[in-house]
Amino acid sequence: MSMSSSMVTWLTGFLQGDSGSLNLMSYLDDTGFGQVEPGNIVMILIGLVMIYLAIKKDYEPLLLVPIGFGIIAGNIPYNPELMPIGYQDILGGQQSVFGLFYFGVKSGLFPPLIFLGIGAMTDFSALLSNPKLLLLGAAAQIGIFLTLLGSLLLGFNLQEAAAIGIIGGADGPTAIFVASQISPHLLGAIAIAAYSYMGLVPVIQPPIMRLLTTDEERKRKMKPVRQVSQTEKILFPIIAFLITSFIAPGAITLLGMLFFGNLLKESGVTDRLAKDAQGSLNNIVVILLGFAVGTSTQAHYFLRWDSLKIFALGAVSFAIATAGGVLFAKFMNLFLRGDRKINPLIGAAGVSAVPDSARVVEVEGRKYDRKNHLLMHAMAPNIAGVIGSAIAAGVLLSIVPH
Amino acid sequence: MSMSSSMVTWLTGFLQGDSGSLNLMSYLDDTGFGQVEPGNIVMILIGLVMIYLAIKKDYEPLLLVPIGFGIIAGNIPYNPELMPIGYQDILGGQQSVFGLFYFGVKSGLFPPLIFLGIGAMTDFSALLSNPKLLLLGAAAQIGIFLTLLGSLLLGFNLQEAAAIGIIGGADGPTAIFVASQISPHLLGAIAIAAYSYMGLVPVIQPPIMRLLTTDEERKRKMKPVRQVSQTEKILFPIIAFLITSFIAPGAITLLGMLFFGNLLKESGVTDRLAKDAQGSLNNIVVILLGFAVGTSTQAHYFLRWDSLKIFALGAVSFAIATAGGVLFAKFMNLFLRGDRKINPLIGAAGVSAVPDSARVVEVEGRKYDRKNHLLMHAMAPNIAGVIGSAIAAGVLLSIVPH
Amino acid sequence: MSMSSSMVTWLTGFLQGDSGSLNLMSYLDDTGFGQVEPGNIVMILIGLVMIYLAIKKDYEPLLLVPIGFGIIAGNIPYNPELMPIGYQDILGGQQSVFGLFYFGVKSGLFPPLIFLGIGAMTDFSALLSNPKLLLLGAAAQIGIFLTLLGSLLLGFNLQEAAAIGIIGGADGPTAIFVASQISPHLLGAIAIAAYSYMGLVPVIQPPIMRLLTTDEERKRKMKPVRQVSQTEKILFPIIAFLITSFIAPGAITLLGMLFFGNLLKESGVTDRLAKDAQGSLNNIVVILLGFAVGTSTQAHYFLRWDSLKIFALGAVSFAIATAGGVLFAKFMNLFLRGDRKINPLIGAAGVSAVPDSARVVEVEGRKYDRKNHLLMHAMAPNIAGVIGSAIAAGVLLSIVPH
Amino acid sequence: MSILAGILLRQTISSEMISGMMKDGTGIAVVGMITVFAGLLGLTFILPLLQRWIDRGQIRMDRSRTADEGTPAPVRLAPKELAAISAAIHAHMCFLDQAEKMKLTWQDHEKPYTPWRLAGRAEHLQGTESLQNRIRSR
Amino acid sequence: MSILAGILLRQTISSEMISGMMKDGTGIAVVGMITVFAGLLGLTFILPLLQRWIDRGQIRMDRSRTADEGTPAPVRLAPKELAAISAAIHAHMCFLDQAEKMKLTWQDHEKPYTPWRLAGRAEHLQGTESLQNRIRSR
Amino acid sequence: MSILAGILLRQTISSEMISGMMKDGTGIAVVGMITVFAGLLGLTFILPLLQRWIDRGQIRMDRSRTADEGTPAPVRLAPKELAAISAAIHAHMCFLDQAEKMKLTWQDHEKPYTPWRLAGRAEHLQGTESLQNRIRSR
Ligand code: NA
Ligand code: NA
Ligand code: NA
Repeated sequence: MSMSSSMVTWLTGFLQGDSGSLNLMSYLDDTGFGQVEPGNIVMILIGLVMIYLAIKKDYEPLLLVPIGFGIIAGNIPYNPELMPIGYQDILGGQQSVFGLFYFGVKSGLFPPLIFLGIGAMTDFSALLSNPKLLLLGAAAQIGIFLTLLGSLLLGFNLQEAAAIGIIGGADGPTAIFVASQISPHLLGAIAIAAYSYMGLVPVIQPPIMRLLTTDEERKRKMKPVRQVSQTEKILFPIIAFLITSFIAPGAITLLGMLFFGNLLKESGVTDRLAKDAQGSLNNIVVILLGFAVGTSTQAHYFLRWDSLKIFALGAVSFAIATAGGVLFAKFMNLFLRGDRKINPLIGAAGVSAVPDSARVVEVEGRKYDRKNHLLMHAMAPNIAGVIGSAIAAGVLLSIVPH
Repeated sequence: MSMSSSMVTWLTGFLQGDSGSLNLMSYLDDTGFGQVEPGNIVMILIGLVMIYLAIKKDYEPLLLVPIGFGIIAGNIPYNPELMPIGYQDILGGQQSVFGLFYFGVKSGLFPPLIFLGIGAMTDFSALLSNPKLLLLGAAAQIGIFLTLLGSLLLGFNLQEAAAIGIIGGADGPTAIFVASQISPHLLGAIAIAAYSYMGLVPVIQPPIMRLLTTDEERKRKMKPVRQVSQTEKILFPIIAFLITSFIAPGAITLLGMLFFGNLLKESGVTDRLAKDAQGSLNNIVVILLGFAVGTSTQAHYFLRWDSLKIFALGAVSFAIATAGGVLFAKFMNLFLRGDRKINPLIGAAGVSAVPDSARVVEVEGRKYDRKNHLLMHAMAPNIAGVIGSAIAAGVLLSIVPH
Repeated sequence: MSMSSSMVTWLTGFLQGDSGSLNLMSYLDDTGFGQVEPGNIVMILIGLVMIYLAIKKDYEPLLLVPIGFGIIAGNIPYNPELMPIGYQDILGGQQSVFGLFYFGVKSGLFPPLIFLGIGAMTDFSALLSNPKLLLLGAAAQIGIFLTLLGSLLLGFNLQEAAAIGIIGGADGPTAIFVASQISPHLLGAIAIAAYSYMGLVPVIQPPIMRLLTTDEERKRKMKPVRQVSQTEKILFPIIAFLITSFIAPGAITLLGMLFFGNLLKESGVTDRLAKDAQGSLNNIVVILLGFAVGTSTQAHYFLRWDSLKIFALGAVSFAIATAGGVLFAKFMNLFLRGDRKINPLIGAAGVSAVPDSARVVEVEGRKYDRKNHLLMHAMAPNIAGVIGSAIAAGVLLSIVPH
Repeated sequence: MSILAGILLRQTISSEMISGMMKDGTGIAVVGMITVFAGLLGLTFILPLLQRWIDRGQIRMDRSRTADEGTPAPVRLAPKELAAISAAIHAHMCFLDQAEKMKLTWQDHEKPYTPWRLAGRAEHLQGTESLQNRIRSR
Repeated sequence: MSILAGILLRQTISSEMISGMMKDGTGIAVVGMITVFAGLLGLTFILPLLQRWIDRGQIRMDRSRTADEGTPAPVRLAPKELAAISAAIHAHMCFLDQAEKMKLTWQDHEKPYTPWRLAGRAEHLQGTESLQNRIRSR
Repeated sequence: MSILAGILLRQTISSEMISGMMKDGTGIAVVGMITVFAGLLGLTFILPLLQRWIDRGQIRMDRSRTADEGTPAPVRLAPKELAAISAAIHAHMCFLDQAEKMKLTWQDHEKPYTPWRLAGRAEHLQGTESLQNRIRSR
């Protein structure tokens, strides 16, 4: 009896918060309800929008679902003095699990593994069939360097500007890799910007493509691509790696993994390895990379003026890159005759974003001639864009001091 | 000739052990035969029993085979001054491979990855169909907190007691996660206890279920579950994550991965990721986690009075949790009418141990009415039990200083 | 106008190299063209040859393609002061990605994971069916110890000699594991040597086999192997692990994983785990291990006199091991009667190189009697060779101070 | 087991209980159980709202689908039927694959049947080179 | 977007441009674009040489295969045909499997059908235990 | 190769051999070979015992299974037979799947066929959602 009455006394005190350090009110202070800040709510809403776009609109769902959920998980409020949860938390020597995931991003480990997977799933035939289209992938990289200049004008330093510029390469892993090496503090914003715009390719590119081409150009049909022998496909990754990496050693890591993956695919004797390079390993890395990038958008690190600038620059960058590819196609046409002329729409695929921008070209082309299939032609500049961005990344990594 | 005779002389000395530091006898001292202690034999036998139960009785083989073999591998005697083999050995800066595996346990990395897999393989329909059954999963968590109190009485400190209590959550990964954060020195014993009792669910639960229910209650049929729309399934992981993690931020890591996995499964656009989240990644982590937990039972760290206490508390804890679930179902029935009344057997599934305890309910129910299928109804409290344990873990991680 | 003329002035200076630190010439110095050394070219050619042998001749392509491409990637010249690219580069605290891959090699993590995969894909029936063939796998290990002595004579110290000796075990992962523990500075050369000779088994072994056997012996047919029960297959990995690891505790890590993998395969209740142990996990590790070993052959670390010596010793070592197996088979025949006599060709399979050396035996046997299938008989010494090398590795790890 | 539990309970119901560490322990237990119940109660109340909200949207589009259809009876197809269905699905999916592959690679894999390509050939014939393998993203 | 671009461009075309950090930036941009073009131009010139070199080898062996065959028309097989072909390939591959397994394990998996083997059995019946699973190497 | 081996052997058989580092080396070699043989000899002796022990148990249950059956001849089934068998097994396993899925999810996946679900649909139709995917544990 005395037990139960003293129990009641204690419980009353406990709930009112005067029973010492431990009580319901003090616990509530440490929950999300006590710790929440407006920034968290903003970021959670952004995460929800990303998930909505991914599921309803099918914008790059393999990226936006993990990133979107990661943004939510990274912005649930908590008291960082009690537990290591956020991606930068270390408490009593114990690193948070999100921090362990993020290590794969920060160390630059994940992007080359993704490139391995891309290599193991990409058919380079289109490019082998019509090598001159490679130049469209080169031209589109002007987006990277103009954005770099723009970033300098907006007050970023050289390292930051270089990392921001790479967003214009339209290549998530490349952007993450470069940022992790020379501007780790901007990594979150750059990664989110790069991936967001990759998802928004079907929105950003078409108006620019229409603006810069004539109706006749858009209807132009191209010569069918030729059959490519298996020997060419096997030799290509080796030769291409030697040439590009000698020219831009900073790209050894990215291009090495890309062409290594492609050799595994084409060699015909390592299918077992190619299958998991583009399957399990790729999926695991995509899950962890996307989620980790998402969690790195914790409001009090992420919601800054700089992040907004990076988003603006990213959009400009994509636009310039698209224009660069289209205009260069028109420039090349000055030197080409008859059925060798290029449909300048495929220049837009010179940004990377494989294969989304090539699909945009296909869709756009068929708006003007329902029987004009440009997809396979667009795959050549598209893949060249990946290689081109990696070379540009290599140049930046060797020139910009870090 | 002189060579062969001197060879003989040398060999004789060598075998007798007087040829310097290096000889057969000194080597024998460093083998298992020279280093063995009774504790090793005891642990190896325990490992063998676990493997037997797993293979012959099919008790959670995916856990008990790796753990059992890990126990054997961790208890083969060796001389730790010669080579880093055991999970805590570091020699000349080189960590043992078992230590590298164990890093995934100690750092808390593996449990969230397992939760990702569980999320990606679990259908939450049962729970969406009849949300009030969620409360049974809440009630069963009383096992955690009573065990915490019991552990304090048996002389453990607050951190230790909290970690031990989680065994009552019937959830291996949660128990490992909490122990790794606040009582790493008890991790081995807690992990083994949690997983052992998960394996023994078909032995522990039935008597308690029978003791606390009447014959009429056990035969009660429940209303069939309703059809759940895909939109509900997609929204559920997001909403559930927001609610539960705001209330218990300490559970962000575990619940975040659980619901992230489930979103990958249900979104319909990320099947590729869901497949490997619940496939390759899960299997790899299960292999390494189980084996690493096993190797952490090296006799001279593991065979202590504390380990026995933990095992005793674990059994009590499971019993209380089961009782808590069953009794709360009976309590809820006081407020429910007609065909909405709950068969209290499914309360026992409020412990986690997905889906074993739900299966036990099914088997038990059919002993009394062969046509009464309770499995789908039991899945609701069963999954709620996982969520409930994770919330409880979150509370402990934020309240208990560490 | 003034802008464009000053631009021209600047560009001229820029290209001529007098516009400050940043210009095209200085960039060219940092490319592969500026940094290349003869050693790089030699190594790249070696890599190309390996890829050719793998693809055209089907010599162990799962190893030689990754290693070959890794050699190329590791020998593309670059300026190590600008970016961390090579496997040993660390710049500003940031480790190169190739260095992160290489961690799996250097720490000894990858080889046991490969053994897990081998265990999960190997059927030990042949060995269970005719246990005395195990001794052939023991005899072939003489190659290890004679090579150790040879290495001492050639001036290597005890640690180095022990690591080099293991090449004679014909077992890539074992060689890497031992080298990583006691002679990390020779790891690259040892790994390349071990894997190269594993690929060259069809070239090295046949002449030795022919030299040491008579025509009659080569035509000898062996008794068909018996049916093995599943219970035997389940008990075997457990018992074999206990015996071998008690005798050679230094082999706990390797043999533990090998037999663990086999238990997963045979238990019948963990197929899900076995599938990924020998599938995804194995493929991922094979890709990273092979590539990392390749990148560790950077010319200025690799092209030394020691590497050549190691290659010479490796060849001798393989030859001795082959001879040891064949001769011991003939020795055993002195004690065996009638149809129990062994075809000494299968002794050559006592080196590991599963299942290539067993295939060589099959091919060789059928040259003399087209109806004599030795493959299944050769699998027994072949697998015993893996176990034997691991035991030898265990002995070396415990005896040789490190 | 139950004896130990008894001991624990008896010890728990002592006047010493609400003091020192046990006080903390009890506090934790109470906060813990309240939080667990709060979390799951929250879900219990929100899930029906969620369902109703979705159903409302559904009703506009399709009035017939909101009915509680109960647990569907396990459809027991004859093996023959299953075989037929799976063959049809297989054919259908292969066709989708073909279409999709056309877009991205414009040709099926044509590999020479030299001996050294055996491994590769096997994988290719067996591999389900399906939609999931298409390059969607990095 | 284009407004911002305009601002950037206008700012870029100022006399201040070729000085300080912008000078570095422009240098980087020029070197960068030159390198990107150099790399891809290199490929553009070498790939046709590669093709010609391979074709020359091919011609010696087979004069008919070097012709430019153009994009093959997507072959639209009837589902029936696809089913028949896939069944045939499956049978063929199973046969290869069988042959390969014979070599390495000398017997098919024969597993007792006790209840506790259900999980194992399922995997084995379904598993594509194919050539790719053979032990080739470590 | 054999010349180098010869040199090594000749050098090895010198009176210097049993001294210094070579002495250690020889010791290691002897201990090593003894250990390797001990380990594999141990297995050689225990495995037959194991077999006998298991057979004894088996004999009680089934006298006919212990006979030495020799290497089974590779069963060469006609492709037709293989196709029939694999279809039957597939149908059987699909049925098991269905049964198992019923237990855990009480309904098959029913997914709307909106365009944005194409990827998901493909995976689901093709995925072998088999017993191995059931949730057994963590
Ligand atoms: Na690009
Ligand atoms: Na629970
Ligand atoms: Na060997």
